Amino acid sequence: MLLSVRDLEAGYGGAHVLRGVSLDVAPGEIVLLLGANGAGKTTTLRAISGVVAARAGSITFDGRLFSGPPEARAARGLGHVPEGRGILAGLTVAENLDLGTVLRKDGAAAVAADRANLLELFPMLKPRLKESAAALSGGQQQMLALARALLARPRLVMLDEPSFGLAPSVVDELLGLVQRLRTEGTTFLMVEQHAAALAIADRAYVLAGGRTVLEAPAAELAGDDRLVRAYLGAH
Amino acid sequence: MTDSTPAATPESVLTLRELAVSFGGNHVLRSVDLEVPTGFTGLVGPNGAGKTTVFNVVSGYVRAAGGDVRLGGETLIGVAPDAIARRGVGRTFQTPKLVAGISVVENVMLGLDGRAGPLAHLRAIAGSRRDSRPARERSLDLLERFGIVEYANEEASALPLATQKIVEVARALIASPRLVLLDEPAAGLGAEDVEAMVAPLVELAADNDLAVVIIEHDLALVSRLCPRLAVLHQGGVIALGTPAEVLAQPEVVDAYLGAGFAAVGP
Amino acid sequence: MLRDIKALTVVKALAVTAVVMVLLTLPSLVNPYRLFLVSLVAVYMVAGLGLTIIMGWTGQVVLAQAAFFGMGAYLTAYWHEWMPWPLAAALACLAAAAAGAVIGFPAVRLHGFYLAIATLAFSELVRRGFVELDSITGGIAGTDVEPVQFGGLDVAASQWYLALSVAAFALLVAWRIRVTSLGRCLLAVRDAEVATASVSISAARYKLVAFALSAAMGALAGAVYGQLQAYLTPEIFGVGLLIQFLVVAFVGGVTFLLGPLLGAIFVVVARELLQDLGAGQRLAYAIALILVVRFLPSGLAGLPALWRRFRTRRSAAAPSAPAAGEQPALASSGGDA
Amino acid sequence: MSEQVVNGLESGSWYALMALALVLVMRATNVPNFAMAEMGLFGAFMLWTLMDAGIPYFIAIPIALLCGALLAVVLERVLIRPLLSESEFAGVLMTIGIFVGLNALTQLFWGSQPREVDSPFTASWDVFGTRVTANQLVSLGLAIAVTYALARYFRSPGGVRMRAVAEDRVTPRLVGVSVSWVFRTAWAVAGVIATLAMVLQGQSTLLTDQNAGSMVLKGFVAATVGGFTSVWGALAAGLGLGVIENLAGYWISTSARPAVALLVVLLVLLLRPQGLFGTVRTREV
Amino acid sequence: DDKPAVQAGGDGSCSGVSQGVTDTALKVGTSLPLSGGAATAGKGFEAGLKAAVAEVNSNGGINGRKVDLVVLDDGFEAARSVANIRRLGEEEKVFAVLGPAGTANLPGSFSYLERKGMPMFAPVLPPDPDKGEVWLLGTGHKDQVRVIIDWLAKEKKVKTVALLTQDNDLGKAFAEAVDEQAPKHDVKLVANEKLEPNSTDVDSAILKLKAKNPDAVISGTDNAQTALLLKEARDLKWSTLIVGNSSSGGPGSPSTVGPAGPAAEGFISSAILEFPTSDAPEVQKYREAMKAGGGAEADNSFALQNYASAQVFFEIVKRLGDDVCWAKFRAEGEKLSDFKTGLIPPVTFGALPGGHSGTKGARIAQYTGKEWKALTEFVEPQD
Ligand SMILES: Nc1ncnc2c1ncn2[C@@H]1O[C@H](COP(=O)(O)OP(=O)(O)OP(=O)(O)O)[C@@H](O)[C@H]1O
Ligand SMILES: Nc1ncnc2c1ncn2[C@@H]1O[C@H](COP(=O)(O)OP(=O)(O)OP(=O)(O)O)[C@@H](O)[C@H]1O
Ligand SMILES: [Mg+2]
Ligand SMILES: [Mg+2]
Repeated sequence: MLLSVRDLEAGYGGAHVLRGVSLDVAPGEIVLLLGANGAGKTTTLRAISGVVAARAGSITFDGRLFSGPPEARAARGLGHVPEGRGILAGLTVAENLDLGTVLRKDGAAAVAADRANLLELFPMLKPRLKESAAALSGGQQQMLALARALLARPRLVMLDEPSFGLAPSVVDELLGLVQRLRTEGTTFLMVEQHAAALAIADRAYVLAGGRTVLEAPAAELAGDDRLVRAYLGAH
Repeated sequence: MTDSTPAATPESVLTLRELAVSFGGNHVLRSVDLEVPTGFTGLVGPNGAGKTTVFNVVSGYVRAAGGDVRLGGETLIGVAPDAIARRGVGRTFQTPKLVAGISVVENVMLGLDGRAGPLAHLRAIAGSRRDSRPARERSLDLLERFGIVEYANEEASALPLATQKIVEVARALIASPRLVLLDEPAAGLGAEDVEAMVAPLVELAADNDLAVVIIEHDLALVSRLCPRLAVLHQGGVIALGTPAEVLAQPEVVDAYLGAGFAAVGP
Repeated sequence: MLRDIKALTVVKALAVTAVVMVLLTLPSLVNPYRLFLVSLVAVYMVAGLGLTIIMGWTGQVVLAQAAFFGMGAYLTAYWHEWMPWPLAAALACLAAAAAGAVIGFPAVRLHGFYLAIATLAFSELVRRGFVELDSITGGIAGTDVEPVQFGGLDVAASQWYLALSVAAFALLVAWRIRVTSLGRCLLAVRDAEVATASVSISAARYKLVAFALSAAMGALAGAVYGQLQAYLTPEIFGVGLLIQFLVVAFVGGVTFLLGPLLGAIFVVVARELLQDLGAGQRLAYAIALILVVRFLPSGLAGLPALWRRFRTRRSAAAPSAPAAGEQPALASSGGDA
Repeated sequence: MSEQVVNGLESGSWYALMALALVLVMRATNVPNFAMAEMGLFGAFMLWTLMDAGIPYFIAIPIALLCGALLAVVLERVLIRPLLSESEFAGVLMTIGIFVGLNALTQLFWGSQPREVDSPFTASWDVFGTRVTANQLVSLGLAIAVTYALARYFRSPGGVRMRAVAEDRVTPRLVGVSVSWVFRTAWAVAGVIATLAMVLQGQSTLLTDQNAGSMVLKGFVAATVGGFTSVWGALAAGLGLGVIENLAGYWISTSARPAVALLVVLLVLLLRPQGLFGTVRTREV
Repeated sequence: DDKPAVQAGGDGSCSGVSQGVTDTALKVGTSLPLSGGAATAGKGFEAGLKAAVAEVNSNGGINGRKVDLVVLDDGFEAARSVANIRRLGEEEKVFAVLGPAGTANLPGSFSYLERKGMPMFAPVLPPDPDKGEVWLLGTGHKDQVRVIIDWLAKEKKVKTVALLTQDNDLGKAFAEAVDEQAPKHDVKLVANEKLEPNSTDVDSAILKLKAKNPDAVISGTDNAQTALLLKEARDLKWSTLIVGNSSSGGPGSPSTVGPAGPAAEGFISSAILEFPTSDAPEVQKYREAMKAGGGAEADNSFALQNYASAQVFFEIVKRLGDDVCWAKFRAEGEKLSDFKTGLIPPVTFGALPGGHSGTKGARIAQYTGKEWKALTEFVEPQD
């Protein structure tokens, strides 16, 4: 397993949100995390990346204990596109992208190539590179957040509702990209309510009340009308 | 349909005429013409088409470079945003903007507080409940209708995102506006949450002759909700009509839906 | 209000009665110096409440409270020559509120640190004004303040009842503001300024209201302070006093209604207790301040919440040791650009 | 009058340096550091102590700068960083606490006797009837050099990281930006710059425990007028402030001097809310 | 309690209210700036008092009463100074406040002292409020400057003077003195440039002074600013007479001449004390007391000043005999005449108005580059 979470508990101040989350992600998989509004999906991702402290349970990455500050976890190959995008409004679009290259050690040429590829994928960003990232529209910011995270070339990418605010055509392209990157060896853990996501995922976990209550192959879930209606937007 | 210049008809609540907006040299809206009658109107278009910008101009947050915005018969150009709200325009934001330090019900009450004049504030400070009691009751009522009354006394910042969005919709509705602008209200919501928000919205709109403009990338929802759909692209409305008509137009598919649309679309 | 009291448990009611009794009979319980200190607590609390309104609730970093405090002190002392003290104080508050609105008018366009520096500059300029206006203020040399004496009471007791009633009044007003529509509007300006216009709230107008309210509170405190101090010089109303007020407001917890009370107690009591340290007391005071901020970043009023969290965490952590390492949470809400 | 201008440029250089230190800390960690000058003063007093012990100026200077940096780094690590997830008010109050504490410590260690720093820059020249001293040239030169270096740095990847962290302390870490690195670097460099400012002031005048209070105020004024985001703006504002102060003393009255800095900042902000060289945030909704 | 003031008419009876005295102890207190902008002075004042108290106690106290000294720090802040005096009166219940400092801070306590009836002895150095409870020793800033001007006009034939002052009470006193005294000698004030207290930014003010080319510059600033004036004048090769007073010049001690270095040679200052370095027997006794009592270096004129004040205070208390109370203190104090300490000019008190300023004169001294030398005896300003 690339990522393995056992009985994870976490919360905010007095609010105990996660009460026992367990999940596994194998290398090269696309795993979906589903659950009702407020079930704790976002909190799970935050606990994995270290933004929220785990109060109990264990997280292992690559077979080793996963702990330390978020930057240390990022350095071990974790990418996280957070809920709310996390665009830095004080920086330009290009500078936001540059942040994604902090961990890249494979030379300027490789980085430049990746950058060009991602800009090809999100052409809207290209003419805006020198502008303040705050000026971007909601969907454009989402693209920027995705591009920035992918530019770091993480081994495991956690996407918190990547389709948020994206036009249908862009969602298509995004999901296509996820599939393509997976064939190149990248692993994905996605919180996503877009029905189309189920089509490209291998497995899915369902979260309820801060616990994992169900794990099943994605295809199986896709057939379960009740579940689809509960957790996925029809889109 | 693309270049029809709509005349102001009596039932049009909001009328945009040749609306233009630019930021620096970037002409985001070139000439937008749109009439919004009571009931639901959908506004879709690719990312960065200027949908949110249209809302920002109508609600006074962004200044138009040209053209006109009329609510009822009166122009909104040059009117301050809070005054526009007082004239009956409610709106939500693409990312919810609730007040973190107060409870959910108080957030909804806020929709009424701004209307209270200095005297009402003074009365309340002096201990009168004349205004606050009905305001609280109406707000709780509204939360009840949206099915989130159990959150009424929680701090707004601790709510899950979807609930925050619903609270914001309630806040936009509480002051009985004539026109409500909803910016991607369903994004990030699961099917059940969407239902919880939409059903009361439809009822309220019908009961109060409300005009609702809704920006939404969830086309199933838009198709279901809106008898009229406008597609914004390259600074203008490129298509206007029923969802079925509009979404079938090749230029809309090209600009907005993408090739894969057929595979997963409705 | 009556209803609220009814809702309290008997125990709470008794405790409140006891506290009120003690406050009312205080002059016969403690010596005049301690009475002076408690009066000082009341004065600092009122000035701090002004900061709670403008900074804690409205979120505007305004560093002009020392100036408004000084205006209250000087103007009340000056007008008191011609009219009863309460009227003089009320007029001084009005004048300070007007001054607050005047500086607020251009300042509502400023944000964050720019506002802080602009208002700090304003405050220091007002203090220089105190130096220049020597017909009212006595200039650099200073001016005596005519003591108010209520029939039959000595000066210290009179001052105490003055301070007590002003503090009670200010607290009551601040509480009513906080729980009513005006308070919600102010908080909205702080937490969601961009959204305010969409609900008909004019952020600029409410900032002005907050400026004026906060200035008036500062002036009210200053009016009583003049009585306690008995002699006013412009040097009193400098940056040092401002820092004092910031400590009052923030050590207590700047968003809490009772925060300024706790902060004022901290300032006065710490000063008193540290007095024995002689030349080391400034250092000790700084260390006390640093420790409070370090371990109670949201102020003394955050203690109960901290205690609750400590208890829940202990019970949560009890069954299995936290393997992922208990490191501080970075965010209470996600990164939201 | 030309001498007033030259003197103004000298004190303006110190203000500018202090402003740069403040801007650096602000841009990297979003903390308005009221203790900045006090930290620099500690370094300056270390210089005095070292020289008092017989160590030559040019050996003592790097040690003193290092001391200033070290102090800043330690205080940041121990007292500021734990408050990062708290409201920004906590950070402000903490720097005020540090300001008072350091001031008291300085007074306890070094007393409040003014001290003389024997700088080697004692030369002075007559340039077209105006006296120009070596101290003045050194001050101005260093201010410009530091500004140039910082301007370069802010555009480099490291600078981008700093600005990112100042704005949001969570998201940048998700892509691997080390907050500790950013904080340590920013505070260390700011400590050096602040020490430089206080040393330059001390060696041109006298070193007293009272030097820091007005320095930090002037630094903030310059940084604010400069717009907080622009280092060249901070330099221009610092120099301008020094010159305007002196000219106001010359033309109006020296008793007006203290008010001038305040009036300038008030007027500038009322006319241009984002400072002279600042930029406005583009989009809010 | 604010007891009705003892209407000390001076009949010498002890019927009124009093405090701080037992058969074996006399409690006195003071409030000093031990921290903040005037800490050097404050610590010096404290050391002088402590030495005097230790000395008197080691000799068995005053009439068998040991003196108990309470020192409070006010950080040179008016508000804390006021609070401290009240604390001394109500909480510590001292008999008298002895040698507190703060020209601008102390007047805030006068009305309290008056209500209470408690004496404040030898505060440094507020203007005389003419109140029965307040006793001044040490010639005020204003009279010192008047003496300086007399001397400059007579001995140095000075025709024009300029002032460099702080923008506060100190500076104000200097300006008033020049206004009063200069016309008497046909001396013209050609400039008065002001400095921010505590600021070391003095260059522009000095350039302005130099432009007016006065015969003498009188400095009403602090020690650091006066030292900077000396240094800058030397750098500018500007030879004019530079004069300070007991506060800005610190005559007898290195407060100003130390930091000014070689530039201090020839610096002139008025003095209201003997020099701490003098070998007069009383000063030697002072230095021994300082050594025994611990505290700051004995060459500190601040310490000497309060040590001297304490001698006068102890003398009055001694004359009270067994009955120590406020009413009698005032009566006895006002009888003190031509009392010589050898440290300050002879002390004479009398009835109000005016009688509570115990010394009047000042002397002029000069720094030779190595040490301070008195140029005149203690003289009073010309009326
Ligand atoms: N900053 C916070 N402080 C306190 N409670 C919080 C905070 N953020 C989230 N919560 C609570 O934690 C619970 C889980 O929230 P989380 O955001 O993880 O849910 P989610 O499954 O991602 O929901 P959504 O689909 O709405 O994004 C919710 O009940 C929410 O109220
Ligand atoms: N204040 C501004 N400054 C500069 N550019 C802006 C500003 N506001 C909007 N824009 C630009 O205008 C265009 C339209 O933005 P808008 O937010 O209206 O798009 P949108 O249709 O709502 O897109 P999305 O579906 O992604 O939210 C975008 O390219 C955006 O970058
Ligand atoms: Mg979520
Ligand atoms: Mg949008």
